[in-house]
Amino acid sequence: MGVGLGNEMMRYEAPESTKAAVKLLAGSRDRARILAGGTDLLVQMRSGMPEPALVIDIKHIAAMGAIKREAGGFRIGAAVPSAELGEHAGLVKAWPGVVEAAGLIGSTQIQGRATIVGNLCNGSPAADSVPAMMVAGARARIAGPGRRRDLPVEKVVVGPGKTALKRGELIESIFLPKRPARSGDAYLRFIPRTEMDIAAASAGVFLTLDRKGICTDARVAIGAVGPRAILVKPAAKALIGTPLDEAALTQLAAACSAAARPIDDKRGTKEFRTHVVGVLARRAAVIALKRAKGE
Amino acid sequence: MVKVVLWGSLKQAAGGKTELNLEAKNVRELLDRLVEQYPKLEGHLDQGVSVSIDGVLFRDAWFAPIKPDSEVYLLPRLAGG
Amino acid sequence: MSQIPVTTTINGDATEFLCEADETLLDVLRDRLELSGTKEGCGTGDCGACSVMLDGRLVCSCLVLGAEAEGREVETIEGMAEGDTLHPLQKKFLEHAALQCGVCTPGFLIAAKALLETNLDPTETEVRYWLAGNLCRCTGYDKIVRAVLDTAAEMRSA
Amino acid sequence: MPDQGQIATKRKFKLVGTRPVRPDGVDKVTGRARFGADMTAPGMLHALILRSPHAHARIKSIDTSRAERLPGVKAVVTRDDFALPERRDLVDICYNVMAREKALYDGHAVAAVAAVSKPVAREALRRIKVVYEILPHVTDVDEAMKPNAPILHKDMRTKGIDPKPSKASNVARQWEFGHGDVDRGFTEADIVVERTFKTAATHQGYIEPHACLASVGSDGQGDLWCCTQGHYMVRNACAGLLGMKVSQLRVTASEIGGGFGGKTTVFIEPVALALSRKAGRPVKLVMSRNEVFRATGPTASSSTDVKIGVKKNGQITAAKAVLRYQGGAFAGSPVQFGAMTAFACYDLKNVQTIGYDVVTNRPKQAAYRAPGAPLAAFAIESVIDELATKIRMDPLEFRLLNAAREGTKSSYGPTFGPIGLEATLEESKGHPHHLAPLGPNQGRGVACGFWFNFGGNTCVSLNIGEDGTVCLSVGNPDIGGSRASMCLMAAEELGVPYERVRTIIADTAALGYNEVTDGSRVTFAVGMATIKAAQAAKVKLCERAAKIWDISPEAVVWEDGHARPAGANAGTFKPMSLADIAAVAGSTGGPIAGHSEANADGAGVSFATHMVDVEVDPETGRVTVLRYTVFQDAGKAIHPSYVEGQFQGGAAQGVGWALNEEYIYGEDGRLQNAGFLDYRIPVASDLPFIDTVILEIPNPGHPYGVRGVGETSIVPPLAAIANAVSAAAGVRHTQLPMSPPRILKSIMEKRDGV
Repeated sequence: MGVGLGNEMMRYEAPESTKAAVKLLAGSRDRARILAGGTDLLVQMRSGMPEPALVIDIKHIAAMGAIKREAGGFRIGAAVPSAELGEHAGLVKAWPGVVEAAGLIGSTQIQGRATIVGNLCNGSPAADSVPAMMVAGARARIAGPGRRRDLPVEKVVVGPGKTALKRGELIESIFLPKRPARSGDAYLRFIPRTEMDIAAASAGVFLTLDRKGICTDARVAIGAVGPRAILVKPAAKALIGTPLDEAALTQLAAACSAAARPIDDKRGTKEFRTHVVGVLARRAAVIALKRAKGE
Repeated sequence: MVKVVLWGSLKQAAGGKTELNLEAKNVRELLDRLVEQYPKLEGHLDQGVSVSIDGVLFRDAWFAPIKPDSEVYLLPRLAGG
Repeated sequence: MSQIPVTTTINGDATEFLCEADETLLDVLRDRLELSGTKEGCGTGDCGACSVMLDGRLVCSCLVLGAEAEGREVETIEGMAEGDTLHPLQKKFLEHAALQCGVCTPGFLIAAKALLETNLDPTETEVRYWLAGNLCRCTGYDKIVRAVLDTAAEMRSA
Repeated sequence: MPDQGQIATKRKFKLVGTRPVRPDGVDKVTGRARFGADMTAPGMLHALILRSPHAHARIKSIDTSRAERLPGVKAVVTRDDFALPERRDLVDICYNVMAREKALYDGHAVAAVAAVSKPVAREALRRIKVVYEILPHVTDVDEAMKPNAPILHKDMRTKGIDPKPSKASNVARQWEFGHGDVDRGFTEADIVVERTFKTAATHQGYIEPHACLASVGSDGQGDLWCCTQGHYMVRNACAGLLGMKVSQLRVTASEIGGGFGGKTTVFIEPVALALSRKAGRPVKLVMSRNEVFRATGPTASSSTDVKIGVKKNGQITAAKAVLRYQGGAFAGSPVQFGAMTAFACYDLKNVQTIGYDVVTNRPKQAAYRAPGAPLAAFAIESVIDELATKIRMDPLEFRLLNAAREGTKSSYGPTFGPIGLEATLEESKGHPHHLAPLGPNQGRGVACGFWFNFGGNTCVSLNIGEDGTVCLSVGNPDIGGSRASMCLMAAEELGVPYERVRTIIADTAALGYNEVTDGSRVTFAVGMATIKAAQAAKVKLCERAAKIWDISPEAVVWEDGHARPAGANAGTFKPMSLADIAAVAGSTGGPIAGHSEANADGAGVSFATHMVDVEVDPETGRVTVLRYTVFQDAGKAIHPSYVEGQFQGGAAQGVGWALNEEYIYGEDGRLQNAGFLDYRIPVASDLPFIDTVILEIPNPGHPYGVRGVGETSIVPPLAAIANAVSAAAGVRHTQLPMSPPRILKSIMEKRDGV
C-alpha cells in the first residue's frame, strides 16, 4: 500500500512442521489465527472483526494433511478437508455418521476446504461434525509449547467460540477409535432448507448391540440447543438394555428435549428446537440401529 | 361528453364524485378539464396517472384519442419490477 | 509489511503476482489478473458465484487467500473452453437457455464440470445437491439441472 | 408498401416461436461478459460507504477531518455534498442516497470515501466520527400505524383522506378502489369468510450486488458505467441529484446480474459521481452483500384483512380487502397495486379495496416483480380456497365460476378485453398434475394471479450494414434473454436469418429516452419498436429497389426478405434481397436504417394459474415441494425457452417467499440476517423441476400478440403454496413465511386442541 494505516497489516505464514507452527503461534500474543480451510476465518475477517496480526496456514504440514489408520481406528489430520473424508472408503464404512456430519458442513465448495478440526475450534454450538465426533468417542491431539496431549472432543469446546486450548496450542489431528462389532453411528440436523444452512437443532447417536440385538452401550449428543454441543447421558441410558423399541425411542426423544437449553433466534424458536432435537435423536437412533445390525 | 371514472381515493378531491362527465377528445384535454373543474385534483394528477381508455392503459400519452362512448378510467401511475 | 510474491498456475499458464496477506484469491483474480469472469455475489461462501478449481477441488475463491495459491493450480471460467471450442457444458447451457442474467453462470459451469469429472452419470438429486452451493435467482434451476443431465448423457455416449 | 402486420392469430411465423441460442450467450458462458463490477479505469479510486448502525437516529454531527487527512484518501462526501434537488420526485431519493438530519434505518448511508485502495478506504471509514442521538424506532407495519408510534417524518400527513389530517403519522397515503355496494353484497351471501394475513419483507435477491464506475471531468462532463434496469433513469436521477444537465452525463449499462425490480432506482451511483467530481478521478463503488440487504430496496411487508361472501351455488356476492403495506423509510409502498390487483381475477358485482401506504424504519422498498400483487394474492386466494372447501366445490371450478373474462368490469375499473384466465384454469383442470394421486401428509394447492404489464417510452435504431447484416440498438438492459427476442422479431419482420441480426444495448447518448426494464415491458414495448423500426427500414428498402427498377415505390412489396414488384403491372424484375439492396446503398441514396420512437401503449394484461404439491413433515414442520406446474398466458411466446424461464423463475422466487425468506429485525431495529446464509433463497435441492404450460391468447395491442410475462409468474405462488401447506398440515396458514417453526407450532396446537 505504501500508506501508513493505523492498523498493522496482517502477516501470512505457511510453516512446514507442527513445531514451527507452534512456535509462530506461541510468539503471537494471541493475535494469530490458524488457517486450514478458512471457511470460518475468512468470513470473520470480512465481517469487520479485528483482523488477526498473523495467519498460520497449516496445509503445508505433511502430517496434518492425511488420514491414517491407527490402532484399528483413524487419525485425521487437522488440514484434511471434509470432502476427503467422504472419499475414504475405510472411514465411510467405519464411521458413516461422522462422515455424513462432516459432509453437511456447507456446500460442495465448502467441503473442498472446511475441516472437522476447524469446525470444532470455531466453537459454534451448531457445528455439524461435533456431536457426531462426540458420540464416536473422538479425541483431539493437541500440540503446543509443552508435550502433546489428547482431549476428548466434548471437552474441547467450553462455550460459544471458546475452546480449552491454551496459549500456543493447536489441534494437530482427530482420532476416531476402532468401532466395536455390532455398533453404528448416525447424525442428523434440522435446517429450513435442504442445504446451505446452519443447524437449528442436531443430534448424534452411537450405539452397540449384543448378539440378541439389545443395546449394551450408547452415546447421544445434541447440538444447536445450548451454548455448546453436549452429551446427554439420560438419553443414552434410555437406549441401553433395550432393543430400541417404541418406548425406548420415546424416552430418548424426551431426554434430549429435556436436556435442550436453546435460545430464540433467527434460526428457530426455543419450543421448536426443544421439540425437534428429540425428533432428530429418535430418527438418528433408528439409523444407527440399522447400521449396527448391518442392514 | 365522455364519462370518466376516478379511482376511489380521488373522490373527495372531485367533490364526492367518482364519475364525471367531461368534453375531451384526448387525454390532455381530459386532464385539463379535470383540473379546471376540480382544482383539488391537481396535486393527485401531478404525481402521475395512468389512463385506461376502453381497457387499454396509457401512461403520459396526451394525445391518445378518446371517443364519446369510450370507457375512461383514471388510475394511479403504474410501475413495475 | 511488503506484499507476498506468489507463483502459481492459472488455467495452465505459469503466473506470478503480488498480493496482500489478507487479500482473497477472488480479489487477486479479478483485480490483479483481470480475470473478471469469476464473480463475487456474497464474499462469504454462500452463493458459489466465485467458484474455481484449486488443485482439482471445487472451492469458493472468496474463501481462499491469494497467498494460498503458491505452487498450486487454479482453473477459472476463462480456461473452460479450448480456444474457440466450448466445453460441452457451455454448449448445453446455451442450448437449454440455462441462464437468464448470466452472473451465476461461470460458477455453475465450474461446479458442474467438477461434478462430471467425478460422476458422469449423476441422478437429478445428485446434481441438485452438488449444485446447492451455487445460487441462481433467475431460472428456478430447472433448465440448469436439465442442461447438466443432458451434458452428462452426451458425454457418456461420446 | 411493406406488408402490414397481420392479425397475430392468423400470422404464420418463421422464426418467432423458435428457440435459437441467445446472441450474448457465448460471452456469458465464457466469463467474457462484463457486469457492473467488471469495469476498471486508469487512475481509478475505490469507494466505500459508511452506514448508520441505528434504525432511527438524529445525526448531530459528522466529523470527516481525520479521514481526509489519511494519506491516499482523495475525497469524502456527506449530506453537505448533496443539495436537495429541485425535482420533487428526487427529494426522497436524495435523502435515501445520503442521510440528512436523521438516519432512518439500519444501513442508511451517512458518508462515503474514495481512496487509492480498498484497505485505505476501510481505514478512512473507521476515522469518520458520527454523533448520533438514538430515537425510538418502529419496523412493523401494524405498530407503525398505532397512534403512539415513533414518527419518522414530522411533516407527513396522510394523503387521500378528507379532511386532511392535522397530525403527523406514518401513514403516507390511503388508496381506495372498487365498485358496487359491498355491504349489500355481504347481506346476500350464505357464507362469509373473514381473515387477517401477514407477510414478511423479502428481497429480490439478485446475485450481482450493485456496482458502478463513475468519472466526472473538471469540464463537468460525466461517464457512468453501472448495473441497472434502466440507464436512462439513472442518468436523469443522477443529473438531477448532482445538478448536471442530462446531456453532460452519459450512462452505459453493464450486463446486469439480475434485478427483479430492485435495480429500478439509484443508490450508489450518485455517490460515486459526487466522489469522482470531488476527487477528479474515476471512482469504483461496489456494494457488499451485507449492504445489498441493508441498504437497497427489499419489498414491502404487509398486513391484510380479507372478507369474501358467497352464495351456496358458489357465486361471490361481495369482496373486500384492507391492505396495510410498509415500504420502508419513505412513502411509496406498492399498496395501490396490491389494492388494484387483489380481486382482478374475479368478476365481481361488489368489490372494495382500501390500501394504506406506511413508513417504518427499514430501507426504502424498491419494486419487486409485480410489486404489491403477490402479497395481496396470497391473502385473497387463501380465502378463495377456504370458501371453495366450505361450499364443497373444487377450487378450480369455484374460480372458473367467478373468473374474470372478456367484458368483465375489473376490480380496479376498466373492462377487460380478451384475457386468458379461463384458459389457464381450463388447462390446469385437465392437466395430469391435477389428476395425480397424493400421499399421506401431502397437499395440493392452486391459485391465480394477475399483473397489468406496461409499455412506455421506447426508442430503437435498426441499421442495415453494407453486407446485409443488421445491427439493432436498444436502450433496455438485457436481463433475461431479451436480445434473443429482439433479434427474432427483427429477423422475422425483415425476412432475414436470425444470425444476421445483432442487438446491442446502446448508451444514453445514442438513443432517446427508454423507460426502465420493468413492468414486463421489454419484449412487448421494445419488441413493438423493433418491429416498427424494421417496417420503417423495409419502406426504405422498397424505395431503393423502386429507384433501381425505375418504378413507383408503391409498386414494390417486401416479401420473404426480398423487394419484389407488386404485381404484373409493376414489371418483371428479379427480386432483390436485403443484402442486394444494402450492397448498393451508398450509390442509391446512402445508408439504410429504420427507427422507432414511441410511447408504447396497449400492453395486454396477463393471468396465470399455479398448481403445487407439497409434503409437510408433521414432526418438524418442514415443507418439501414435490411438484409444480405453471399455466400462464404469454400472448405470443417469441422465444419459448425464455418465457418458460420467466415462469420458472417467478415460481421459484415465490417458493422462497412462501417458505423461508424474510427480513428479520432485532429489538434494536437492526437487520439480523443480512446475508445469503440466513436470508434463505431456494437452492437447487429445494426445488423440483417446474413444469410450464404456455398459453397464447394474443394481445391485440401488439403486432405479434405479445403480452409481458415476467411478473405475473410471481403472483400466484405464495397463495398456491399456502393452500397446499394448509391442506397437507390440516391447518390454515395466514402468515408468511411458512417456516418450519411456524408450521410445527400450528400442527402441535391443533393436536393439543388449542
